[in-house]
Amino acid sequence: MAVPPTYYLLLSVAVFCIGVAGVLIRQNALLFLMSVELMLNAANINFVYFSQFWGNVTGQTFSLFVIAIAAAEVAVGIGIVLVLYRNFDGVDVTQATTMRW
Amino acid sequence: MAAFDFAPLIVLLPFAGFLVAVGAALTRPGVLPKGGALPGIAATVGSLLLSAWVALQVLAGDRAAETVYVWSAAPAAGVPELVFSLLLDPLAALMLLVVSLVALLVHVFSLGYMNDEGETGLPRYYAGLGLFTASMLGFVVAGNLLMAFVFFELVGLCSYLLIGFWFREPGPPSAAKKAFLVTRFGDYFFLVGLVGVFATFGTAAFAGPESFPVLAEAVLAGEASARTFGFEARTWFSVLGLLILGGVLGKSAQFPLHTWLPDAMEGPTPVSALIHAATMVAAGVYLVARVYGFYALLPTVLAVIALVGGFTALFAATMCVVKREIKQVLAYSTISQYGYMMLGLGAGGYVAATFHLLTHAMFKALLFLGAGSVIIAMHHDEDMWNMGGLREKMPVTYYTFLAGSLALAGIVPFSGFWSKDEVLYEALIHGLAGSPAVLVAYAMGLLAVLFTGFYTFRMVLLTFHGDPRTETARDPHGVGWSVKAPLVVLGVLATTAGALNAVPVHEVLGFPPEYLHDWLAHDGGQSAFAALTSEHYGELLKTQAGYASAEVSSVAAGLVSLALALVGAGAAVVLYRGPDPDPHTEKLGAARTVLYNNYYQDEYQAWLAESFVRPLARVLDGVDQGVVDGGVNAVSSVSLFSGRRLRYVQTGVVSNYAALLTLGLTALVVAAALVGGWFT
Amino acid sequence: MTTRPRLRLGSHLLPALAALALFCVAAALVLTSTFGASQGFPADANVVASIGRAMFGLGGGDVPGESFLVAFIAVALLLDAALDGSLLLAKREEDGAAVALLSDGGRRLVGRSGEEDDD
Amino acid sequence: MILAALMAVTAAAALVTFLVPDEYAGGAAAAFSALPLVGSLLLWAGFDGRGNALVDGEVAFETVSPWLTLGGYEVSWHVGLDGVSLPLVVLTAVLTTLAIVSAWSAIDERRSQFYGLVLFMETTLIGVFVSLDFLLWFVFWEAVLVPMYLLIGVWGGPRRKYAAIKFFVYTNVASLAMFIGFVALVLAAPVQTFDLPTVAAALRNEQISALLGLSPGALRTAAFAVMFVGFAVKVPVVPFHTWLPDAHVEAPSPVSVLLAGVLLKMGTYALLRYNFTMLPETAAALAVPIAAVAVLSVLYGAMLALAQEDLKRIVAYSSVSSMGYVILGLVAYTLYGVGGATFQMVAHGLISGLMFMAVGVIYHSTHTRMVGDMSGMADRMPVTTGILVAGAFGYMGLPLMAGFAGEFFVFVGSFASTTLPFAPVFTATAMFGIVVVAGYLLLAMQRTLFGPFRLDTDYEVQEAPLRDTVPLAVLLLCIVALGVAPDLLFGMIKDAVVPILQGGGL
Repeated sequence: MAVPPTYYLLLSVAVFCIGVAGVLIRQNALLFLMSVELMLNAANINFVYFSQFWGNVTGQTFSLFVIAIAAAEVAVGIGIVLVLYRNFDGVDVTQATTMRW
Repeated sequence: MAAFDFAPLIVLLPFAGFLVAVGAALTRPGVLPKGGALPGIAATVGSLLLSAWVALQVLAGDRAAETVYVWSAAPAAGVPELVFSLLLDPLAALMLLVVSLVALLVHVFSLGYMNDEGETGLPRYYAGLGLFTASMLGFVVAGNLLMAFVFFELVGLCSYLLIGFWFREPGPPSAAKKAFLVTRFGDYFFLVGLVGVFATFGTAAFAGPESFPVLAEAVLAGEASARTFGFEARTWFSVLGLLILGGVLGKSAQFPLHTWLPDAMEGPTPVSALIHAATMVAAGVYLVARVYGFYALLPTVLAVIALVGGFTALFAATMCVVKREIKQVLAYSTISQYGYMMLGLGAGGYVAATFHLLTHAMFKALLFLGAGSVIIAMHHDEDMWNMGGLREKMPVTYYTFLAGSLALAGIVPFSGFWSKDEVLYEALIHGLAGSPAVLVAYAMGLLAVLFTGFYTFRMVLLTFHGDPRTETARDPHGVGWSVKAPLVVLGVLATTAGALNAVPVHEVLGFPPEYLHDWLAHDGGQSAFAALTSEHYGELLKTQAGYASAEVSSVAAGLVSLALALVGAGAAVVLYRGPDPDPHTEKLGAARTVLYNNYYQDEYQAWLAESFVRPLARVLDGVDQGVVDGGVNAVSSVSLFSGRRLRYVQTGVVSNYAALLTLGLTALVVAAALVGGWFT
Repeated sequence: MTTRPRLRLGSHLLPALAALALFCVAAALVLTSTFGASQGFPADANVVASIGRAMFGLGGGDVPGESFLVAFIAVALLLDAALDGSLLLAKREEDGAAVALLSDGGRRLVGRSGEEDDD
Repeated sequence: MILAALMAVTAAAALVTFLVPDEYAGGAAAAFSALPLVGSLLLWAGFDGRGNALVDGEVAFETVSPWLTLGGYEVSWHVGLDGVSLPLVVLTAVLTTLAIVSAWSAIDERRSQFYGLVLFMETTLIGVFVSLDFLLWFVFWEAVLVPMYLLIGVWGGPRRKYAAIKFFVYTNVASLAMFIGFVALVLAAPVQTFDLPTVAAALRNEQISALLGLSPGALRTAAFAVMFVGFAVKVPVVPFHTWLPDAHVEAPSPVSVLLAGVLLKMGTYALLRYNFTMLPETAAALAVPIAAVAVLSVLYGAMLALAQEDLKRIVAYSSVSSMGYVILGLVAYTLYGVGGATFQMVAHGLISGLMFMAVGVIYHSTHTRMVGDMSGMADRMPVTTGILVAGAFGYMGLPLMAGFAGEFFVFVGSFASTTLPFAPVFTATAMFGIVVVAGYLLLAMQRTLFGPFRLDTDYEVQEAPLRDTVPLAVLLLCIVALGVAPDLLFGMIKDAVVPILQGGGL
């Protein structure tokens, strides 16, 4: 008996919402990046499961791409964090408000 | 019809002179000898000769009313065509002669007044004179009201340019502005009237069966219809007549629009002689005479014309009494004399007014040119109290000036007597026969004769008699032939022109014939022009305006006015003779102050312009900037303000944006679910 | 000084309610949805080989899939660009040389927080 | 095709001018602008249209090719000329060339961009006047704003940003209103196209359906009102005029020439094409309020001009005044009224162009435009003064100059109007403007040009060079030529106006 789709989806939603909560609560840019990883992986769970569900490898292949893009995102993200630190003397995202108003 | 074929050249020759002078002004100075005077003189000689030829042709019985240029063609039926047309009839031919003759003489005189005095900008001066002559001649031959208005305005432009000739001084530009503005105010009414004539009759032609005076007559007789905008026909025509009269009052300097003319004396004296005495100012009166067939239908308007004329004649004459500057005396005297012409027209004396127009052009041009000669001699000092004793030094000027003065004062047998007398006679006979307004106007005109005699001889005595009162007057500057020749020509004409129409003499002796009456009375056998004759006008005055004639001897009436003129002149001689006359008018006290300040007419008009209109404009400007533009800026400031407040939504904190995104997504999903019924 | 994670409670946690709300909504959706039967992979299928074939667009894998060659190349380029971009961002502007994070030993960070304490 | 070629050549000239180095840009732009000028004069010479393009006329140089379909509504590239639009195309070409020549002195930075934008604007202006499809027309109508915004905002005076944004936003909001009004009419009318002649025929001759809860009659009235307001901003009609003085004061003189000379005419041209051609009954029903704002514009604009101290503001407000006559002529709905209004557009374009150009020449010498800062300029700049005086008299409506012809036609037409109640009263009141205009122009001339020479700025004043005075003289010649022979243009205008009036009136 296979695990019903609802379970996978609930897991994925939970992981995604934990990622969202991380973005909402924390102020550290590095933790932001980690939270974003969580959200991406929530998507990956869905991809992989539905790949199996439809009997098609497209979903799995796509999850590989997502991982690759997550790597790219982290690379750029860390670069931005670096600049953020340099310009605002910290990695607190709430400090970087120069461009408002 | 040979002469008539060349008639457009009468206008175009001086215009060519204008173009030559403009060209000279634009190239290097001195490119033309005499500063461009010679082309102007040649052109006016040509115009004069052609005018004479035209006059001969008219005398032979020819008349012409022909379209020379279609200004705006009619693309559909029932739409008026706007054309320029020539109307050559006795009145126009007479006026052509007068205008081209005076223009020629003034051109010649300018050689002495402007060239010999070393003025700069002479091409500009002669360009102005040329354009003026062309425009004035164009006005005279105009065959419809539109063309008349066109040239009416153009002579106003030339007047502006020539009054302001000495633009580097503060006075002339201001006077030029005032002259144009006041006449423009009159022209406004003229233009409304002109447009109204088009709207009412669909044409503005002067002559022919389709002309508007003829149509108006037919409408009043019930034989035709016109669009009268809900008014009774005669009422509406009277409104139109009064509107056109507005232009006349402005141009002919009649009360209350007379104030510009004395200021216009800031211009060069030959200009004053040509424009502000003999020709342009006559344009208004000429216009009334030109459409007399229209005015003769409207007794109310005629009464207004007569009253305005009589009042202006008296009113202006009183102001002359106290003036110090010779040109000011002549300016107010000009206003007064045009008042007589208006009186004559209003009283039904079409021929009389035309006659006075003719003689006045001669003697007033003469007086202005004489004054110009005196001014040259006095090194451009115009104050009569600085003159005196010039009689011996400049006899030609003295005798011609005296001839002009006698004509102005109305002393027999000089020309002014005959024409002024005839105007007053016409006013008397029509006034006595049941037209009280005309009678009142007559009384004012008669009283003005007394003043005229007085101020004329006061001027002559102060200028030429007695001992010289200043060094300049003891040793005046000499004048050349170019000054004297025009004076002599005009002097002869001012003395003799009365013979054209010596009505009292004719009444007593049956001789000489009343040339001018005959000239203006007949249509030369061409019935198309019957509506433009004084015979026809007399008919209209009787049947339409209800003018009757009382039986009064013209000799008796003439004697009354002659007696008054002599009394006035005699009073002046008594008061101002002797080597060193006293300034008697200063004894008048407060009355003199009022007179010297022109009844404060200038003051109230200047007050209207300076203290009413301009502050009103400033208030409106404030309203515009504050309220209208303020409203616009208020609308924009609403968006600016709300934008300034709303931007605080953008905190710049990533977490806030993320929270909003999350909440937004949640809300959207919930909304979509509720609408889509996913939870059922 | 040693630190260990502490759970800080307080109003800064309030935004998490939004995440919670999202979870509730999504969970409700998931729970109310119905799914068909899972197809699954064939029992003897070589899934990894199929993924590789799909990724390079070779075709013929045991499990059906689409060709991702273009996406693969695009992602490769993207990674390359991201790497270069991160390097560019990390560079110091003055000398153009890549320098390590906290090259000043974190002194400025410390100094800045010290200033804040004075406020 | 020839119109497309004309516009393509102008647009190409604009592009090339952008690339020309600054020092040659002026000459190149003048040479390029001669192409559309010659082209438009050739169009004039070869004009064979009859009647009105929107009312069953034979349209000259017509091209139609389908462009796209929007929700079942056909949009096409439909261009052509009739007696109303050709004079405005010629006016545009003439004024652009002269403005470019007059900019040689006035503009001394970013020249190639300046001239490029001017030529680009000429392209769009020609597009406005030749388009016979609503959406095509609207594209050009909006496109005109862009170069004008930049020309004011980049090369303008101290408050250029304020003026440019005010101009842009004000006219753009107005365009939006107008767009909504017209599209509503098209949706309600029994047509499936934005082709103007088709729409005009439907609106003039057929019933329209209700829309948005408005009955057909109410829809016509509402659309007319919204479109009138939209165009009134452009004209501008009091009380929507306040952007104009600001824009004129800040814009450099050559731009003012085009703004007053051509851009304002877009508003009255559109009023004629849309409101008064397509909705004549509604126009007649609303005649009294429209005539009232026209008279108000004339007198109020003139009074405001009297209060100004800045020469450019004087001319700007007098433009408001003069455009009031155009509105009066349109609402009179007679041959001389509508035709005279169209003629007055051209006449005012030339005369106000001349005035702004002459003020610019004086400003270039004195570096001030304030009336109180100078006097006696005639002493130092006689030729410029002479032309300025002539132009001012043209503005005052001196006979035998174009302004008089336009105003006189309008007055004759509006006095005799049967559409407009109390037409003589409105006309006579509006005509008083000719006195006020004489008042403020004569006063300003007396104070600045005449009297003893005085200048409160530290500049050496001498006669302007030929390259400044020749454009002035050319304009003056055009003004006099049109005043003496108005039928040069008025003939074709009358021909194009008659069909609109459905055989009515003077």
